[in-house]
Amino acid sequence: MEITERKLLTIVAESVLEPRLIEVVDKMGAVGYTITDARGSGSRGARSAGWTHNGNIRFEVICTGEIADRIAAHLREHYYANYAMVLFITDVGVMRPDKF
Amino acid sequence: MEITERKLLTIVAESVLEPRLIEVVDKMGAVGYTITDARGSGSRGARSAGWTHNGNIRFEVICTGEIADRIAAHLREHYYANYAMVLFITDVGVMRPDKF
Amino acid sequence: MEITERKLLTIVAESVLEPRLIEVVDKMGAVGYTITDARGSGSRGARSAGWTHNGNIRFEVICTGEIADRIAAHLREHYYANYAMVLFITDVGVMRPDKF
Amino acid sequence: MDPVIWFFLLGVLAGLMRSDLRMPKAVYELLSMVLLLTIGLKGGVELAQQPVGGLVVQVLAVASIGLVIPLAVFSAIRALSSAPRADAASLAAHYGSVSVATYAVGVSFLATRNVPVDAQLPLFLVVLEVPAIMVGIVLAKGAAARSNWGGVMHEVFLGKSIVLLIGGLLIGWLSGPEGIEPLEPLFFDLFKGVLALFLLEMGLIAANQASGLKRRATLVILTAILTPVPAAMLGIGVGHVIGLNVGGMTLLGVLAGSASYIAAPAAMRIAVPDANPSLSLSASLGITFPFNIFIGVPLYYGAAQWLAGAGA
Amino acid sequence: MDPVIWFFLLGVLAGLMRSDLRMPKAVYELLSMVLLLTIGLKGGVELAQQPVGGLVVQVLAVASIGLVIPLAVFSAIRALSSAPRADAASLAAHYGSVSVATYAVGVSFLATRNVPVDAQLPLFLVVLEVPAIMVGIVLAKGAAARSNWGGVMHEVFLGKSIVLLIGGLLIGWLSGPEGIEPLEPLFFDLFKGVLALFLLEMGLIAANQASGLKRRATLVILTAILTPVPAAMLGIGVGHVIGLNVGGMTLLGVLAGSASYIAAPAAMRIAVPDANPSLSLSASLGITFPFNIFIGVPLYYGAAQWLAGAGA
Amino acid sequence: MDPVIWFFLLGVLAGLMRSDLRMPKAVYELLSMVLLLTIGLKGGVELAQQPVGGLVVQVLAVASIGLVIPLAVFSAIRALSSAPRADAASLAAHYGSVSVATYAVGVSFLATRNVPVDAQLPLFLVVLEVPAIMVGIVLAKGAAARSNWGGVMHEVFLGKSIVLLIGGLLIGWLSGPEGIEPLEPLFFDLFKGVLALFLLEMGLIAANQASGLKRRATLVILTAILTPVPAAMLGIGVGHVIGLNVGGMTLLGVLAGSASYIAAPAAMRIAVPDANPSLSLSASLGITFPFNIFIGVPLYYGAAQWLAGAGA
Ligand SMILES: Nc1ncnc2c1ncn2[C@@H]1O[C@H](COP(=O)(O)O)[C@@H](O)[C@H]1O
Ligand SMILES: Nc1ncnc2c1ncn2[C@@H]1O[C@H](COP(=O)(O)O)[C@@H](O)[C@H]1O
Ligand SMILES: Nc1ncnc2c1ncn2[C@@H]1O[C@H](COP(=O)(O)O)[C@@H](O)[C@H]1O
Ligand code: NA
Ligand code: NA
Ligand code: NA
Repeated sequence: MEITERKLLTIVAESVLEPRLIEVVDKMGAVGYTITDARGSGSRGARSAGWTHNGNIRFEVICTGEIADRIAAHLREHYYANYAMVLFITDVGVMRPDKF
Repeated sequence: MEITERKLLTIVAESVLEPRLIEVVDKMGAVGYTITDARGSGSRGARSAGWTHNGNIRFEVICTGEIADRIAAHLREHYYANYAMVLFITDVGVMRPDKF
Repeated sequence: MEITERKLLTIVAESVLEPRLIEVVDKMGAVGYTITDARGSGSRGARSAGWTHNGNIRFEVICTGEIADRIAAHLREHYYANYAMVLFITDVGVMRPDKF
Repeated sequence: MDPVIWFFLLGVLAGLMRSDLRMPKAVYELLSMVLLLTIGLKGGVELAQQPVGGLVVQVLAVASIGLVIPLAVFSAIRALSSAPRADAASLAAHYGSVSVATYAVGVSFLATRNVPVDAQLPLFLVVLEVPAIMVGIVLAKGAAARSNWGGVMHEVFLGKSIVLLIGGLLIGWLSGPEGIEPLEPLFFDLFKGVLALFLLEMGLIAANQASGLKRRATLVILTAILTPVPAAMLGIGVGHVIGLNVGGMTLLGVLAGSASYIAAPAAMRIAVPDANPSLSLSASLGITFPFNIFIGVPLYYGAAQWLAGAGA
Repeated sequence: MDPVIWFFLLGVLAGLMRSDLRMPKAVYELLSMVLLLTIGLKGGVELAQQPVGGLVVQVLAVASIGLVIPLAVFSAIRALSSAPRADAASLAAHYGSVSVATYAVGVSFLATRNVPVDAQLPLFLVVLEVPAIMVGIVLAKGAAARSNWGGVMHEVFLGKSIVLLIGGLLIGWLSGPEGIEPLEPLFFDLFKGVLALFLLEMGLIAANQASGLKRRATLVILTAILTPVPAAMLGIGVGHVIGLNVGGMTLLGVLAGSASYIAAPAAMRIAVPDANPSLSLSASLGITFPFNIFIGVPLYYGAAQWLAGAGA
Repeated sequence: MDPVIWFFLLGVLAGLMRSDLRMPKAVYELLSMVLLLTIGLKGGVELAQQPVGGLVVQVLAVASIGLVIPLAVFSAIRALSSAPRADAASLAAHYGSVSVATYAVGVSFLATRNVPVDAQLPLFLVVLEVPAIMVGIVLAKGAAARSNWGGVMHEVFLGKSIVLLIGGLLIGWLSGPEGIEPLEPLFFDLFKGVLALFLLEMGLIAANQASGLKRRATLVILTAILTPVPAAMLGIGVGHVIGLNVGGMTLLGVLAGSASYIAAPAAMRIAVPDANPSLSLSASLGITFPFNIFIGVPLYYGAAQWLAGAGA
């Protein structure tokens, strides 16, 4: 089976950002995303999933390295200063490279 | 600590496929799986987690490269054409290689 | 964009361990974690998310390789024998290495 | 207008204006569980009080509605459009099966008007849920297809709605009116309130489905608008023949005219994966459901009254 | 004491002692949905029965409270502390907007004492929710800022609470008292029980917020304790001027003295991201909310009685 | 038969036939929260009305049941089987502690028969929950073990069920019958309906546990069947000695004969991790719980009647 390399960009951020992240990802040229609800803790303290506006989401995008860079740069510029957010990039293999 | 390489196969698919995926993974020789509920968007449009039959699941299997290939091939043949599904493979290190 | 390598340690374990894992990760020097609710199956049988004390959590920590090793060693020593638990390590790239 | 209908409208408006109003999945499931048990319990209690003779014949007659409608819908779509076999079969299954929410709105409509209803209607709801789904699968693949027939049947017969409806029927029947009394505050008194919340969510979903309607819009719209009335008339007619009262005829009409949006989609997705699921859902949820609760229910009631009067 | 208040205390204690008691998010959302619809429906039914004259003037007077309070809070904080502009503006928005849970406790308090309340109060609740949020945003950024004004307005006006309150008002108004009757078991009879469960969760959250209070604690505590009473007095005074009865004056005082913990935080997080969200939440949820339900509500009632007596 | 029991059977059947019927975790938690508060509130109101003398002595007597049962179960298992120390201790803790759902079924059973129950029973429920868990931990590890004793105690004493039961008791006691009245529609009128839904889920879980029973099946089955009756008789006897009425004796028997499936498993999992959790859960949920609600409750009632008659 032919496996092509792509990047998996994972963003953990406060859930209030969900619509913004969807917009950004779309604008930067990615064709899809996957979201799960999460809770956690980091430099901005603990964030529990229990209460409406206080949880995190775990936002994943499979895309080319170039798009991943663009999304990461945009988020760094616009969101890092004021929002709870963590971002990391993993190498993944996909079967339908044209899809991402 | 000794770390052995394995593959992490992640499948994002419509939640109605959950029992089928469990069957497939089992039949192909993997010994476990982990599922989280998810929502997302891709070539088949947006899928929200809210309503019963319309969400996604995020299905993970740690296994050998060989089993990962077998599962991926099976899914491609039987499900890609008609179902919302995305699949990617990551290299991971595990501590108990006999377990996977 | 400058990307630095870190380790992503993912632990899938029975949800009753959540407070213990938070303690361990904290004590070993990691500065954050992300948790999602999960279900799954492994050598200790199926674990469904439905019923209170019977689900799994998926616990992620981004940290240096050294801290990842320490956490993994601690968990192996104290939890592997008696608890449903799986642990794997992935290489990830992060943008703010001082954060992890 | 029955106030529960306003809740549906509220949901539709909130959905169309893209409000962040959303009902958690767990709440949706609680509400639907209570609705299904309520319908079952009520039917069971009534069956316990007034045993119905000739039930077997009635059940067979009702089941035949579930065979005739999907065959008719399938033939019509295939004759008049270029829709692929799988999509036509899936639409047929949806319209042959039934919608519990539409039924509940019908019950609420008749209760407001104090129209008595035959005890066996909840049973007919169960009877009508399944056959059309089987017909749809056969239409899509042929009866001999290598399809996982057992798995699909298991899914359909042991689906949540059948289990709760039959379970409620049996519990109501075994317990009788006095036995069920302590359960009434939850299952009977809250019925309309629960239905109102449920319809709010249905409105949100319907807005979503209707606005997602793009591919094959003509097919979807025509099927969704042209099917309910003739199907309901068939139901009312059969109800008349098997001797139902006006309320019973109305509800059998509602059942026949309604389209499934839970059991049928789930079964079709597995058994007929090449059918486009959003076609059937847009039709049944986005168009037929609102059509029925606003126009259908009063219309079918009028028709049942007329037929009962004409027959008298 | 109204027993629902004990549930709040139970939640606070459980939270402070770090019990594992937790309310699932879905349950919290169900309870808040029911509370909002209840308040709306009740108001709508009452408006249908006793149409209110001069409503436009009243609404304008009430809306002006939502402009005055945030301007006053902002000026005071900026004059007396070194808090950054964004934080002052955010606190101003929270205290100018309203808390539905505090309002519900006020309703429950008056109901226990059989004090009648003017029909238009739920409408005033809606009217007061939004303006202060806009004022807060303008204070933080200036009116001309390049901020995504449309998006924020959409979020505020189509937020869950506004949609359910207005929806409930309209449905209640359209259905009238008889129409709404079948919905009463869920929306009216369960009101206090639902409020009790809701306050249990509020207690858990408040304990969390209060114990999370670290940065700028003086600012937070002073704002949270000094704002409610004068704001409430303004509300009571305006209520007197526009001719409300004692119950109405009390509830308008409660609204003015309460601080938002749903609409304002969500809007500020997006529109004024450099404000520290935990400052405003600790103040409104951790301090002002308990202050109001224990001390504020009876105090405002007393003041309204006194003012009504003095005016007579 | 009490109709709520049918819901348990429905759940068991649906589970065994592998239906897709499932109750969301959030709904399960809502139902259990309401049940716990209902039991607490009811007890508190009754204690407020008829203060109970000699409560301290009664509490000590009841607590001693929670010490005797686990010691007896542990000794018997160790003497008669080869089960490891940890598993025996865990089973002992489960059977010494109590099941709220079984208690609720007992309450429902007695209510149907209009049998009065002493006011202090909900208090005894709280009293019996904890001691056996501590005994189990000591049996497994010795009292001096380096175990995280503080953490476990915190978890047990501040677990959800204790907090809600005690909270309910206090609120009921502080508010008294009139104060609690507005809460009755939710907490008292819906009791049986809530219990019915809860038992439906219990049935689904029990089916799962029973069918998961593989390892050490003989030990599990024998413990699960042989423990309840003698334990219940001890409870009934103690109830007689401390002067409870027939209803009180019955419920103390139900408590003693029931096995924990929430507090004990959670505590054991942390404090005695080498015990196999599925042994105790299969026994308590899969076998003892159904045994008690079908056979135990009526049997214990009969025994209490007989003893009360014999003593008279
Ligand atoms: N080291 C970490 N490993 C895993 N997740 C993290 C880490 N640090 C932060 N997070 C997640 O990212 C969210 C925001 O982080 P922060 O902006 O540091 O508060 C947290 O609530 C966690 O869910
Ligand atoms: N590029 C992507 N990155 C992350 N998740 C994706 C991506 N594309 C699709 N998905 C997920 O996979 C599901 C099915 O994708 P599709 O079959 O393309 O509709 C979507 O609903 C998303 O949850
Ligand atoms: N091969 C695997 N791939 C993915 N997840 C696994 C695997 N094995 C176990 N798990 C997860 O880890 C949990 C505990 O595993 P175990 O201790 O093997 O029962 C399971 O319930 C699964 O959620
Ligand atoms: Na139909
Ligand atoms: Na205010
Ligand atoms: Na016991």
